[in-house]
Amino acid sequence: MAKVLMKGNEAVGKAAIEAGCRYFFGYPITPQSEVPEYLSSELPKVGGVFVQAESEVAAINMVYGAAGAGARVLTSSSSPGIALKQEGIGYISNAGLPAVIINMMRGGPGLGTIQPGQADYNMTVKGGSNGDYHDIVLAPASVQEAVDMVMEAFDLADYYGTPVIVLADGLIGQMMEPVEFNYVCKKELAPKTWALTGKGDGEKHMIQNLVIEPDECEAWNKSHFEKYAVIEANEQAWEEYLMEDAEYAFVSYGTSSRIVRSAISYLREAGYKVGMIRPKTLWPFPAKAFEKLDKKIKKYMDVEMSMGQMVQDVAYACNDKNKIEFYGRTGGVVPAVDEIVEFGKRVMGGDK
Amino acid sequence: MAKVLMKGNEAVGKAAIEAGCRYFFGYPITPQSEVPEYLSSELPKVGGVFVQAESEVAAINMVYGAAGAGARVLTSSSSPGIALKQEGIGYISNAGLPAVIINMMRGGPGLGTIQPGQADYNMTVKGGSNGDYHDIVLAPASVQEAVDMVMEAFDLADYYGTPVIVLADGLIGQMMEPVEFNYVCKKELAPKTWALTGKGDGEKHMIQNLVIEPDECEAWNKSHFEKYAVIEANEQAWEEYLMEDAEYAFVSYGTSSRIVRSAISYLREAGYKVGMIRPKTLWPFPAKAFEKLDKKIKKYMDVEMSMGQMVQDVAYACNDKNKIEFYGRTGGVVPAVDEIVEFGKRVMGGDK
Amino acid sequence: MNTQRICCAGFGGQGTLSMGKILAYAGMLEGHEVSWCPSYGPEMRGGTANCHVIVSDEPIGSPVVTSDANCVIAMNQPSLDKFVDILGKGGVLIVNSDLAALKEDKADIRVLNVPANTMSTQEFGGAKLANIILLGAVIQSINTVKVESIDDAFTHVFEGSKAKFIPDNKKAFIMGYEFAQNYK
Amino acid sequence: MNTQRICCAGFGGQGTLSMGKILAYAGMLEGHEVSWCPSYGPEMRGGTANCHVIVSDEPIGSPVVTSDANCVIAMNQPSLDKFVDILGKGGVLIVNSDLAALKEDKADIRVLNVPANTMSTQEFGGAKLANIILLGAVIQSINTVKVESIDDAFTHVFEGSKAKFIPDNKKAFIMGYEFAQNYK
Amino acid sequence: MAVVFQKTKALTDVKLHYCPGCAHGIVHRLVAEALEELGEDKNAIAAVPVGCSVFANKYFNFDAIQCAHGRAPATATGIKRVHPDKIVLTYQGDGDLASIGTAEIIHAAARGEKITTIFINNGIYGMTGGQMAPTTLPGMKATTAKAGRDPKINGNPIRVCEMLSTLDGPVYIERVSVSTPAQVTQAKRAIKKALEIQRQGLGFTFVEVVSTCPTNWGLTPVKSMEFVREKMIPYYPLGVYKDITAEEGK
Amino acid sequence: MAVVFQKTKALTDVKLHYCPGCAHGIVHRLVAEALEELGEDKNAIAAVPVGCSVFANKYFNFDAIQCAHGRAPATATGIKRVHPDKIVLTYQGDGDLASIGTAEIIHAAARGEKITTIFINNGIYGMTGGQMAPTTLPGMKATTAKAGRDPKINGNPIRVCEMLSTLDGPVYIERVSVSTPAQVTQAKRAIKKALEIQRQGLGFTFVEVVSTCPTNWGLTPVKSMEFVREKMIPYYPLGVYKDITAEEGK
Amino acid sequence: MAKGRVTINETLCKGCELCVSVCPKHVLQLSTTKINASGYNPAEVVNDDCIACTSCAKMCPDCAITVEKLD
Amino acid sequence: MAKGRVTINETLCKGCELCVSVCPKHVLQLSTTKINASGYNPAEVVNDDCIACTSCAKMCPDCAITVEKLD
Ligand SMILES: Cc1ncc(C[n+]2csc(CCOP(=O)(O)OP(=O)(O)O)c2C)c(N)n1
Ligand SMILES: Cc1ncc(C[n+]2csc(CCOP(=O)(O)OP(=O)(O)O)c2C)c(N)n1
Ligand code: SF4
Ligand code: SF4
Ligand code: SF4
Ligand code: SF4
Ligand code: SF4
Ligand code: SF4
Ligand SMILES: [Mg+2]
Ligand SMILES: [Mg+2]
Repeated sequence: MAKVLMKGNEAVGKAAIEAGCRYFFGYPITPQSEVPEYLSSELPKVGGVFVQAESEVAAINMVYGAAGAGARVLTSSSSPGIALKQEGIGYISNAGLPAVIINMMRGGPGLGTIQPGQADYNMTVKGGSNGDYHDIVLAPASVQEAVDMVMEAFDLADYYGTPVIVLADGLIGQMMEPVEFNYVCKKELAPKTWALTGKGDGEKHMIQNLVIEPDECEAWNKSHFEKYAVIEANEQAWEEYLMEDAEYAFVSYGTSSRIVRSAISYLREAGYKVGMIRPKTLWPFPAKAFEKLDKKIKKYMDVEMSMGQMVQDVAYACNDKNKIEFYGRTGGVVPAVDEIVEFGKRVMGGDK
Repeated sequence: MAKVLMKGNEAVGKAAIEAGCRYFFGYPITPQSEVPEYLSSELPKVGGVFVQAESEVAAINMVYGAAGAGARVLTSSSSPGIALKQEGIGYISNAGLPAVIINMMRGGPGLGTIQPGQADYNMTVKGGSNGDYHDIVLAPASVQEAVDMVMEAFDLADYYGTPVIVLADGLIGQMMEPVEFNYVCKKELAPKTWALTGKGDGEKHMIQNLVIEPDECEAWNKSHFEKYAVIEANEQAWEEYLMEDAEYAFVSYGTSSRIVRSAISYLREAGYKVGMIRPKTLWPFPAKAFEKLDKKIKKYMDVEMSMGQMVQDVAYACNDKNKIEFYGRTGGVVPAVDEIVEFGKRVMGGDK
Repeated sequence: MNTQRICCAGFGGQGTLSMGKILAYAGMLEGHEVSWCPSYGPEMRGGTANCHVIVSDEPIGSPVVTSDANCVIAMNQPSLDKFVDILGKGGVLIVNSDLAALKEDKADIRVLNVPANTMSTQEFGGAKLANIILLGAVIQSINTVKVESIDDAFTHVFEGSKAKFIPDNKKAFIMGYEFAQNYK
Repeated sequence: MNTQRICCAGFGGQGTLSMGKILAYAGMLEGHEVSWCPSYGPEMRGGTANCHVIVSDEPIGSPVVTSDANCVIAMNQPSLDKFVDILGKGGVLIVNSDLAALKEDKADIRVLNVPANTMSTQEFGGAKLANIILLGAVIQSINTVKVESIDDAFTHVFEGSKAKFIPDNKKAFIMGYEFAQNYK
Repeated sequence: MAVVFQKTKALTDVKLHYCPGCAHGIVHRLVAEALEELGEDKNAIAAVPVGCSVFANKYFNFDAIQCAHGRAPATATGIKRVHPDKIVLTYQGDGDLASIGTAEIIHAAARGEKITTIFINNGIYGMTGGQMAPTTLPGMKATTAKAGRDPKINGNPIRVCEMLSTLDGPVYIERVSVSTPAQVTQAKRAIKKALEIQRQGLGFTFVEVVSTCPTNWGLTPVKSMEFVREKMIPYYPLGVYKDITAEEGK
Repeated sequence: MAVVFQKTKALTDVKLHYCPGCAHGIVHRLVAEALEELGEDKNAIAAVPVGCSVFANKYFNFDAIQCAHGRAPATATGIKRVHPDKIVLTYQGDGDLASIGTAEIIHAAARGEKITTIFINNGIYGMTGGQMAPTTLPGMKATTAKAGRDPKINGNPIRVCEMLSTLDGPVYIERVSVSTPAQVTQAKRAIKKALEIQRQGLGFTFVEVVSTCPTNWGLTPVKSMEFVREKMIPYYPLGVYKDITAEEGK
Repeated sequence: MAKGRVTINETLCKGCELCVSVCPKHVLQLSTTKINASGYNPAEVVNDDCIACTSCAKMCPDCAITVEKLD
Repeated sequence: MAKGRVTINETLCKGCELCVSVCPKHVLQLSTTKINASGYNPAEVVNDDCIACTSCAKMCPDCAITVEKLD
């Protein structure tokens, strides 16, 4: 399939279709509205269904129903809209249903701004809903990666029985890059024998959310955490960029990692032995990347479009908060390459 | 004022009234429904207003309005209801408005169970809404402390211009203990000159949430974080229980800290030099308590009614994740004293 | 006074929660630390209802009694079965013998079988005050609060228009107390 | 080819975004790495609209051009004022001279004043193709993509019923290209 | 000798947890019987609410999902879109449907989702202990309106059938009750008709059942049924509010 | 020589960011003029929505708060309860009010909150770029219904005045438009009346303005006004839907 | 008039009395002696006037009643 | 008929033509020559038949019109 130049928002819509998703429930919000717009015309062409829900709350609960009915299902939104979906995301997580949720983040908090941001890390990675749970969180840094991750998200969701959140931002949603769509499922997926399909001549199926007896509820929780342990063991993903000889490492994901990448080329030119660990999964956080490198690295330079929401995860991974320096822009500001270069020099000093 | 025996839920309602709160907007949910029930009859007696909102979403947005209008205002709910309020909490945080939110946590995730839990730590302390923000989080361990903290919460909210969340659980809401109400405001509170009151002959007032220009939005965010830095410096609160000679420290808050307290008396009897750091503020997390003790303590034993949501904060505070052992029950199970004694012995071994 | 850990359990409607509340109130009036901790939940409707009361001279840790209880009051069979094992050494089991009976002997505990329903019905024309009769037996059997403090507690718990219930409650309480005094 | 960082800016409706898109498309067709990154937001409605295009032979880092730009196309005055400073050494400023002018001389850059509105209006009866005229000037002035690739890009961007726009676009492109060739 | 009434097989054998005399049990049975009679219990999927009927999933002997409070119509939408050939229904209380779930029911109705909603109006929040519902009658006591609902203070009740009837999406709306055997018969007829219309794919169908909550009303079950007849029904008149099948018939 | 029309002082001098010919500007002016004429601009507090009018707080020369999408009626409730003597109004678009905010407007109305809602029905999501609104007409194009709204696929439009009129809480409901000078005059009269009723503390008042979105309709402002008259108003008939002051007068 | 027979499942019965209240033939009463495992006094048949009208069964929220028609 | 005068604030005007479309006396036109700072062709007065009916001002979304009555 030849590459096409596509807007991130449309590309993720197409990626969903290529991955076999036929159901989308969502509500408009800048900077992701092209996702529902695109799918409103493209899904019907492949026999799929697009429903513009009355709200994000309704949308996520439609997703809950469609996921329970056994379908591959997508919703997307941007920061405040995702905040509204938290209760519903908790329900889907609790029920152990597969669903894919795209968040094209914008600056916050509250209504904030419509410019790109990365300040929904906590809400997404730590969990913005009640109770003990995790969702898999994928963080693409390009339109192609967004496409690939959306496709993978459906497989991970089905494989593990859990929501998968693709955490991108307005920039990735709005920019165009060449993309190609090569969906290959790498997981062996079991048939969804648990789904709501009408019992026919078989056993009836139930999807529960209230587990009123604490012992049962705890057992239910524990079973989730057994699943999470497997995910933590198997699904950590990250990119190491120029890390072979690096003495300093940037840590950055998504859009900000691209600025860092540019900055690194300037810094390398200036003789700094610096690379980057770019988490591609935010949950599970790629702790393995840090375990491997731990001793070698003098400082981790965390760069985010937030006030430092990932810092604790980096600190936990490298087990030394004093090794971390942070540079962040917030409220929709995308840092410029120069700033990062300067930040790097400040941290690394004459230490080349 | 003589002590009275009161249910936690009613006591926090009375505490709010004593602290001058005259507005409550909320929606029923077990195990906190006695809060609205109590206030529905008591507020009108003091000229206050109780509104049963159509939902938690409406309730938190009513709070936004009343807070913007300059009032002391309360809402309360329990876990899934608080999940629904996340967008609204983000708005109030962004606008820098004072409001008090009580969460009588239950087991989760999703609808979960109605039994007590502590698994909303992440949603509350890390932030379940979009964007960069913090709310002050107070964690009472008794009905009296819940009363005192609710009162203090109004002062902190007004003083700093931020939502304050009182994070208790169903047990504290449902149990009765003797309480007294002695409201004394320890902060010097400025008049709310910014409030919406009709401009009269003065300047008009605006409460904004969309700060469309990223630079302005970032400046706005930064101003919040300056405030947060002051809060972190001044408002960390914790209790040290038998820590003078302790070589091991439990870390536990709220209801689980009470179980730990009982366990400690058994363990002390058995000769273990063990105490407890009990965070009373969860944000700001009482890092100072750990800085002080750091070297002395061999292990921190974190006990929660969750799968370990506080662990990262403890690790960050003591800067060594390997020093932490965790014991948790989840899904509405309250651990028994015996279990904690056993856990303590397992960690401390023969190490008395 | 050593810390007293008491568990009152029965069907919803049998008054286990208010029995516990009066006990806690009396403890508070004597200046002790007290806690009253109910079970709550959907099982309360028509199902079981129980509460844990702790009276102590030290700040109370766990308000839930899961072991080392001094006293369990079982107003029906399921409650007896569920809670008998949390009694500590020397603990007292007070049984509403009209509706429950200890099936297997248990070492290290004392058992008081009180036909509270019958007693209440005979005296008051209904089982309504069985809980208070049992409370009387509790106060006689373990070392918690004084009888006068229970009387005080009645006046606090039955305020205003409810004051009319006090005489019968006092009477029921004495019935239970005396029953226990004369037990075996 | 060195990494080319291009910024197209103007009023909403002047076609800055599609100018950038054609350029990016051409880059892609030549097998380069490309990115096209628009500004978006409420200011787009009646306000300014700009996009950043990067064409490179290495994976593209920042898709936003905030410095070291090779080329800035300013279709109106506010855009010129806003973006001229991101040009790097030796960068080219292409000005729609009907609506904008560089006020102060700037060292180390080359300036091309193209009366694109006038040219478009004269040839096509409206300012609609000013953007493509400027694109012609861009391609002539910096080392990005081949003219044929732009032609190719036209056939991809104007598909189906839009194919009828190709001839005029090609013509406009050549006009700009030749104007730049003969400049000064 | 013939059995003329026995428990439908479309209910499981799980014992209902409802309070004695609670009408939820009656309506559960009617839904199940209607589905069984239509031969659709094997094709049915229920979206059950948060409210006393949160465990309806255990009682219905067909597929079911426990929904978030108020969102059953959205969840049912998700299910129906995936399985347009199944019978999808929501079963919701008045707090669930007429308070927190107002937007979801109105929009499911406006979209003309081909689902059936059974709306149990007992004028109170049963599960959480008797708080005021949007349908609590003026003067009726609730734990958040202890002196009885005063519309001046507590706002006015909402009549859901009337409100939904202003929309173009619904094709059948009827209000019934179950306070007498005759009403039970009519209620079943309405539920069956609604499900039948769904089967034909005609659009959104809605049956409101004026119901009881003896526990939180503080009345015996028998008195509760009287209350329904004397107070609830005058405020919530029974009858057909919309029926395009009848209109088309004309 | 007398000035017979000039800009009201109840608007600030901040330039409106609306597209050319967008009727939001007209309605802003009417609200401001009505308040000024009532002498209530100094007492007024506006709850503004998320939608194109999100910056109305900058334009209104009186106190204002930017609300969460759809929740202005809740936020206004909070304000009004604290300041019962102030004039509190919400200004909301059709996405805001009739979609995500459905529950909030219905319950503010049912409670009889003593606030005034100005509802701008332009049949589209303006701010986010022309997606379908609950009030988009059948056949009308939207970016999420590119072939035009098909009620079979996209559901049916909601008529908000009609729906709210089934409730007991509202005391005054009128639908107006601003597509001609005469309609503008009538619209102002309605807005003023609603605010006046609020001042008297009688209850919830609601004015729907059938409005335009030239940009997303893809029509010139003048053609947009024609579209309002030819297509929108027949579907959304103008007039008084509820007026207890009139009823009481009878 | 048809002759009928009702059977009460005492385990399921919660003693709500709804059946009692609607029986046209006063066939049913709550037991004053029996208490079932859940603590309720179940309904019982007190005469054999049953006409198999099924009114009682229609009202029973707990599906505790079976009705037979004797022919 | 009253004689009137309208004044257009050209900075505020967005050239929407609503005023033009409603003026009964065809007093207003969009300028074909002027462009304001925001890039719009503002409305301008093309004759002096104004009767101060205020229709134009009522329709102006941008409060760009002032109307005076000449007496
Ligand atoms: C988001 C959320 N809010 C509140 C609750 C608590 N809650 C459970 S059931 C219920 C109301 C039930 O009333 P209704 O819908 O009338 O059903 P009924 O019990 O009367 O049948 C409420 C408020 C919840 N579970 N989730
Ligand atoms: C929770 C949330 N969801 C979605 C949005 C995005 N959003 C902003 S305005 C809007 C719709 C605006 O349409 P309408 O209310 O009709 O107002 P108009 O712009 O047409 O005046 C939407 C969906 C948001 N800001 N917040
Ligand atoms: S609380 Fe009310 S609605 Fe719930 S089961 Fe009991 S009687 Fe029925
Ligand atoms: S997008 Fe539509 S509603 Fe918004 S300002 Fe422009 S014309 Fe008005
Ligand atoms: S079937 Fe009819 S007559 Fe027989 S017991 Fe039941 S109600 Fe009475
Ligand atoms: S109606 Fe059913 S549950 Fe009620 S008393 Fe009769 S048999 Fe028992
Ligand atoms: S006031 Fe009347 S006559 Fe004068 S310009 Fe305006 S519309 Fe025309
Ligand atoms: S109505 Fe106002 S903005 Fe529009 S053209 Fe006339 S003066 Fe200009
Ligand atoms: Mg109800
Ligand atoms: Mg609109």
